[in-house]
Amino acid sequence: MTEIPADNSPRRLSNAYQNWYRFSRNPTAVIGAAIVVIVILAAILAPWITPYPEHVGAVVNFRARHLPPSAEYWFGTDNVGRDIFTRTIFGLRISLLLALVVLGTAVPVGTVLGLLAGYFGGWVEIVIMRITDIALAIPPLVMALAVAAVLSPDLINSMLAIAALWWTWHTRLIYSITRQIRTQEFIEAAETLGASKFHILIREILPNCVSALAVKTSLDCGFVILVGASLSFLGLGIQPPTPDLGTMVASGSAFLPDSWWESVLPGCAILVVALGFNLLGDGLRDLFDVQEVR
Amino acid sequence: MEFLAFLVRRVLWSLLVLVGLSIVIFAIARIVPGDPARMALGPTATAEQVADLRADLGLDRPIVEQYGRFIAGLARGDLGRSLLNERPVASDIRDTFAATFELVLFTIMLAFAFGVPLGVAAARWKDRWPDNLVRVFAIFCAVTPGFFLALLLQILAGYVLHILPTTGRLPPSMDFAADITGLVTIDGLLRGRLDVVLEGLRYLLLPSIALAAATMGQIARITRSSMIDVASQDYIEASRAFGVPERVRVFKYMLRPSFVPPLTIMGLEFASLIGNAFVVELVFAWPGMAAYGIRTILQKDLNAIMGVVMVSGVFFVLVNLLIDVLVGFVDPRVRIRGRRA
Amino acid sequence: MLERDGWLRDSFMKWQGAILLGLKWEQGIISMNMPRILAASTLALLMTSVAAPAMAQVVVTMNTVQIFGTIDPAKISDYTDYMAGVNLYDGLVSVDSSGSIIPELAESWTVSDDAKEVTYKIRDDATFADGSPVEASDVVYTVERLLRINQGPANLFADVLAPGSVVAVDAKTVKFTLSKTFAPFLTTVPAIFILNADVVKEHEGTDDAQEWLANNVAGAGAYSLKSWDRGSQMTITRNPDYYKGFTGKPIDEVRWIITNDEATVRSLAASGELTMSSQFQSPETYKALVDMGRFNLVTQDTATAFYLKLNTQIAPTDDIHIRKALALATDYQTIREVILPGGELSTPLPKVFAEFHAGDIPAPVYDLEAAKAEVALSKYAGQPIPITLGYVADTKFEEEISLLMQANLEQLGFVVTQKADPWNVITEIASKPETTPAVNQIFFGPTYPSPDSMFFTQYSSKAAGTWSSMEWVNDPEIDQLIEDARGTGDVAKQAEIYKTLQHKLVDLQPDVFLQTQTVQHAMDKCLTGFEAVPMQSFDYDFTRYQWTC
Amino acid sequence: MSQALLSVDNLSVDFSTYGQTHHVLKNVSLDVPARSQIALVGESGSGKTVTMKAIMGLLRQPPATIAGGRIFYDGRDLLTLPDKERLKLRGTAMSMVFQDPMSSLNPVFTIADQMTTILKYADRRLDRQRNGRDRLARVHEVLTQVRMRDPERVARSYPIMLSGGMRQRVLIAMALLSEPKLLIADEPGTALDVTTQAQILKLLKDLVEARGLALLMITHNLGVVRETSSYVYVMNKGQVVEHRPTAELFAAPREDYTKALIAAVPRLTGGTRFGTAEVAP
Repeated sequence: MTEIPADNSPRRLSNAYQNWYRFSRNPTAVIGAAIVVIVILAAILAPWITPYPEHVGAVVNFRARHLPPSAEYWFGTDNVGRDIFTRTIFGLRISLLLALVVLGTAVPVGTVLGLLAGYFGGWVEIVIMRITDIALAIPPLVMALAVAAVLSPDLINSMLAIAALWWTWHTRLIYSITRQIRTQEFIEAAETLGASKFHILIREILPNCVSALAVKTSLDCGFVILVGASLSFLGLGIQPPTPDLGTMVASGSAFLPDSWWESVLPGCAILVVALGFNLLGDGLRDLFDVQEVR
Repeated sequence: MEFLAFLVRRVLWSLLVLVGLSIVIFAIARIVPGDPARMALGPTATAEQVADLRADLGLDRPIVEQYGRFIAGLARGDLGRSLLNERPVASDIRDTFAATFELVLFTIMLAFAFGVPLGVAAARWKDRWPDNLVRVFAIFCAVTPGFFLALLLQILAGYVLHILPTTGRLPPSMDFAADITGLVTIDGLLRGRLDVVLEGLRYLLLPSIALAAATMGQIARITRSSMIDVASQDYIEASRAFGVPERVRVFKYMLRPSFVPPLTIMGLEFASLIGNAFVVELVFAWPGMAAYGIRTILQKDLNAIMGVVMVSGVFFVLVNLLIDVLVGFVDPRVRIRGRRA
Repeated sequence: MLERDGWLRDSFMKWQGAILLGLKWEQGIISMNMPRILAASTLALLMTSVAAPAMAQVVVTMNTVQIFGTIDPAKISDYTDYMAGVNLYDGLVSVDSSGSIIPELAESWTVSDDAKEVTYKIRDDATFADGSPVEASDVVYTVERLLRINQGPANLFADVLAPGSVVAVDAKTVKFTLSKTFAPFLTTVPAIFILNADVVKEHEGTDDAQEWLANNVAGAGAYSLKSWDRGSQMTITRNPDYYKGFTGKPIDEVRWIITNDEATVRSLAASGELTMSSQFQSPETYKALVDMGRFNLVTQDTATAFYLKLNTQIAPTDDIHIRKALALATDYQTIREVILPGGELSTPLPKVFAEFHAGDIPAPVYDLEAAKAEVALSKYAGQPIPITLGYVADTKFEEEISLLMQANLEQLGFVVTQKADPWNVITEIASKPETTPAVNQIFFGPTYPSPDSMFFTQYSSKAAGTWSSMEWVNDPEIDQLIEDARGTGDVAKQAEIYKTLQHKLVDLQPDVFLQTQTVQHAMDKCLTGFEAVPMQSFDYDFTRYQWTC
Repeated sequence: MSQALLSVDNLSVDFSTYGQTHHVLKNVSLDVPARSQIALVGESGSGKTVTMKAIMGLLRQPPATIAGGRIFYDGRDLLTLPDKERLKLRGTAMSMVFQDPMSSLNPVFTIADQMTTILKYADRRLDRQRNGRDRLARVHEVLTQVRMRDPERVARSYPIMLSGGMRQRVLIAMALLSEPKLLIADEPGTALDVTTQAQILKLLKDLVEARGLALLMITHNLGVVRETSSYVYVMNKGQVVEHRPTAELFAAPREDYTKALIAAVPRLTGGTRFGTAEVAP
């Protein structure tokens, strides 16, 4: 099939405008998007916007240890006298990186398998969907722990382990959408016209999954970050002195309740990031009216 | 009868999942770099001792035979011996599983006991302030990391208010062995020890709240949307036209069909609930399987790790089977058609 | 299941409206009063503890940071295992706080002139917990079983005892014949916990009763096992018929709660459950406990030394100048005063071994300029020097020390990698020089009250490949000196050799000698009796404790 | 006018959504005399469903408000009646036959459960004493009246186990449970195939005639009107545009709208000429 030119573009433009308009009138989405944008910018610009960028490294100042939040140290200091605000902002980097790596692996893999299972059915469907059933039975956190334990306890292994289970959710999602679309008339029409299976999958079905994928991915960002934080809380995070939010909560918890800021404030940072992605996902769901994604 | 067929299919299906799970776990266990036998014996062991242990563990056999032994062991409930303390893994897990089971059971009860009414209230006063409150509450529940909530609860209830115990399952000074079912509260009841039951509940409260929050938030959300969905159904309007009071409509005609989605979600989310239990048990020093799992994982106790993951998977599968039965019980469409709507 | 409405979409818009409307709650669907009252009263009930604090018995609850691995006397090896072992079992002899050997089941012993034969005379009234008498045959059985299983304390006797070398002279006399002169032998005997042979044989099975003794006790100890939940607790109770009897107000029951979580320890203390803390709490926790008013902070110097073990086989610590630079770049004072309280350590041997300690060696100093000069002398001078600092994961003070070291070393041109590993991983990487990090924070205390324990285990090439010898010294001269000291029964001569050894080791600088460990326990003001003992965890023998209230 | 069993007098209903007010019903008047069969016809959006809901007291207020008019049943103005009194009428003296047999029955309860529940609360409202066994007997009785062959089995069934026609008959039975005087039927059978629909309509007509009930048939289908009613009201855009005896209306429709409706009726091929008719928001 040849493309139908020109006619599309003005409609697309107005679509984009319409979407933007609806988006901007949706407070959930706007707040979520604002949080996400601020978090990402803060992580990227961390060296320039934090008061003590050198505190991500091995800086010890035992005279300034366990200081409560003040104008000088917004989030207080930790057990070796480093600025927790600086370390929290830098800690966002690891969280975002984790989400990027996990979803960067899980989403493409999950999407492709979901498309295949949904479109071809038969043995392909049985094999793929049965594997997802198996993967669903393993808690991602436990899997990550186990893999990290048998390999070596570091963040990369944990990420891979999470990614190895996470794709199943995307597969299930894309599978159910594909199944619905497969029987619709425009697919039948394309098939009748002799379009290749590849064409149908990529040009006809995939675009119909995009909005659901966007919603799911946004929601998942939040949850992957939570799982990652749990892992580093359990001691499978990145090696010190590199700041990592989950690790900060864990090490700060030894000084509870007196130095509450050492664990509570980084913990709030995790919460805010997860909240941002969740609100954004919820907002997008309203916007696209995607019902398939919980 | 269709339902029976449905259940039989689900059971067979679950078995297949378990076989797949065992293969995954076995594969993970065999990609370990280094020699499990060497790891178990420590650096001072001689090559001869290592070879002995390898033979003992069957590590020198072909991989398929090793898997066969693993499965045969599983079927007998034998998960091998801990590489570190040589105790049978199965008995260690049995000892600790009861505590986890009690925690999870209580957590699910909490999640439903609060999630469903919250969802009902939100749907009943849709778009009014109770609804908004529930929705904000639910999203915070969903995005608060389990370990963080656990810590916050520990500070608040344990240190600031001094009202609830923050660690363990029972006061150390309390002499009580939960040796009937392994569940402190149930055994307390069976033995007529009301003090034990009350203490058990006090100790359960904080960990289960920390663990329940995320699930409860989900349940409230799903209950709300499914109640709203059901409320717009013709049959609810019909029952209204026939003069059935609102109380009956909400709590009977709407709630029951609305119950299926939260149950289904519970099943799907159960894996992440177990995952969270690992963190929560650690924070509250809850002597459960999850805490045991963390310990063995950090110590690279291979057999124990495999056992813990396997048992988690089996737990997941069993809970989902149970949920299938419950869904069939709640929704005759499933029972009659023999499949989920 | 399908969440189709914008479930937060309107909440923010409507929020304001709801507040303006005065938050009017529509008429309830059902009467809320009854459930609410029920819920409130249930909650109130849950908030009040029903645990009765009053107890006629003296119960000591102590937290410990590691799980008990095993209670089989032929397998116990670490500090925590011995904590249980020393209470559940008795040996022929024991050790006091000065490191002297004191009688336990044996009332006396004689040593032959060549120090190769030791004969113990067992007390007439010595009985096992089941009331049966302790006899020489029990000792023979215990040692034979220990050598057969060849784990745990067996390594202490590997070269000196063979099957058949222990014989019962009569019912109450037992003779050990050593295959060679081994001066520290007498100090290793407390590690042999005597088994009730008759009972054990009943459960021998095919595995020398290993399975049975993993969960059961058959000894002569003052306490017996009451309950043991591997992951969380162990409880032991006093045997009223203990053959040595008790004086004063003894401890009736000891409960160990296993947790390494500071918050847990504090909440246990706050709720009145805790009697005695472990020795591994953070300064903040000790302070919090003391502030509660019920606890004393009991501080004692020990024979345990805290080292930075430097791997002498890999770059850059294979260079003596780098090792000297590391020693000079260590801020001993900050570590001792801020991070971890401790005593001065100037040689590999703590001052507790007074007769053997080389007092002429000055304490190490912190001098970054001198350190720079040493780096300049090394073969790695003039380039960034990568170095790995290893420590035990989740140990707050070790992480702090490691960060402090990194901050100082980066000023000297080192490129530092931190490596936090769980303890069992450390034991694994310590088995090869290539996997051993350049710098390792390690505590080492004598496993028997003899300087030999410090030198042989850490520096002899015969003991290479364990976490206690991560220096990989492998120096024939040092090996020889250690053997010489073992081979002589003459204490003055031993002291001479040990002092020479210390000088050599300080010159070689295979370690940064950080400090001696000061143990601290927060102890209930009513509990007395803790005296540090230079052997394993013999200081938690609860027969030595008293309740004074 | 006051002789009629049901009499709607100048009823106006407004809907307000998003700050805008729509006049959905404008001065609607209609009479349903006892034992008569009246039809209210109009396409979707014409206001016939709102009229029906207003009569049954099912309008949700807000968003709806009754802007004016009165509704008399048996001489009493329903709109001024206390809630409790009105509830006594709903589902008992005046009852409804629902349109969609597939969605108007609760899928997770048995027919008997749903019907006895309705009966239980009807009894309670009317202070009737009846125990569970008697209620079930009544359910069986009504099911027999709607010509169910095996009423016990039907009662035990879940809706999913019954065919569309059977479910529609169950819906009729539900309406008859408390022996109403007025039956309002909302396009019964439209969701079924033509043959079944014809059977249902026949059944309904027979029942109404046999028991001397008044029937208000609400429909968009003039074919149904012709079959079931003697007098017809035509609604368009919230107003009654024409009302006459059925035979007269078919013989000589006055309004263009009615003509269009009639022209649209018996097209077997589907599709109507009527697709352009305006639809109220």
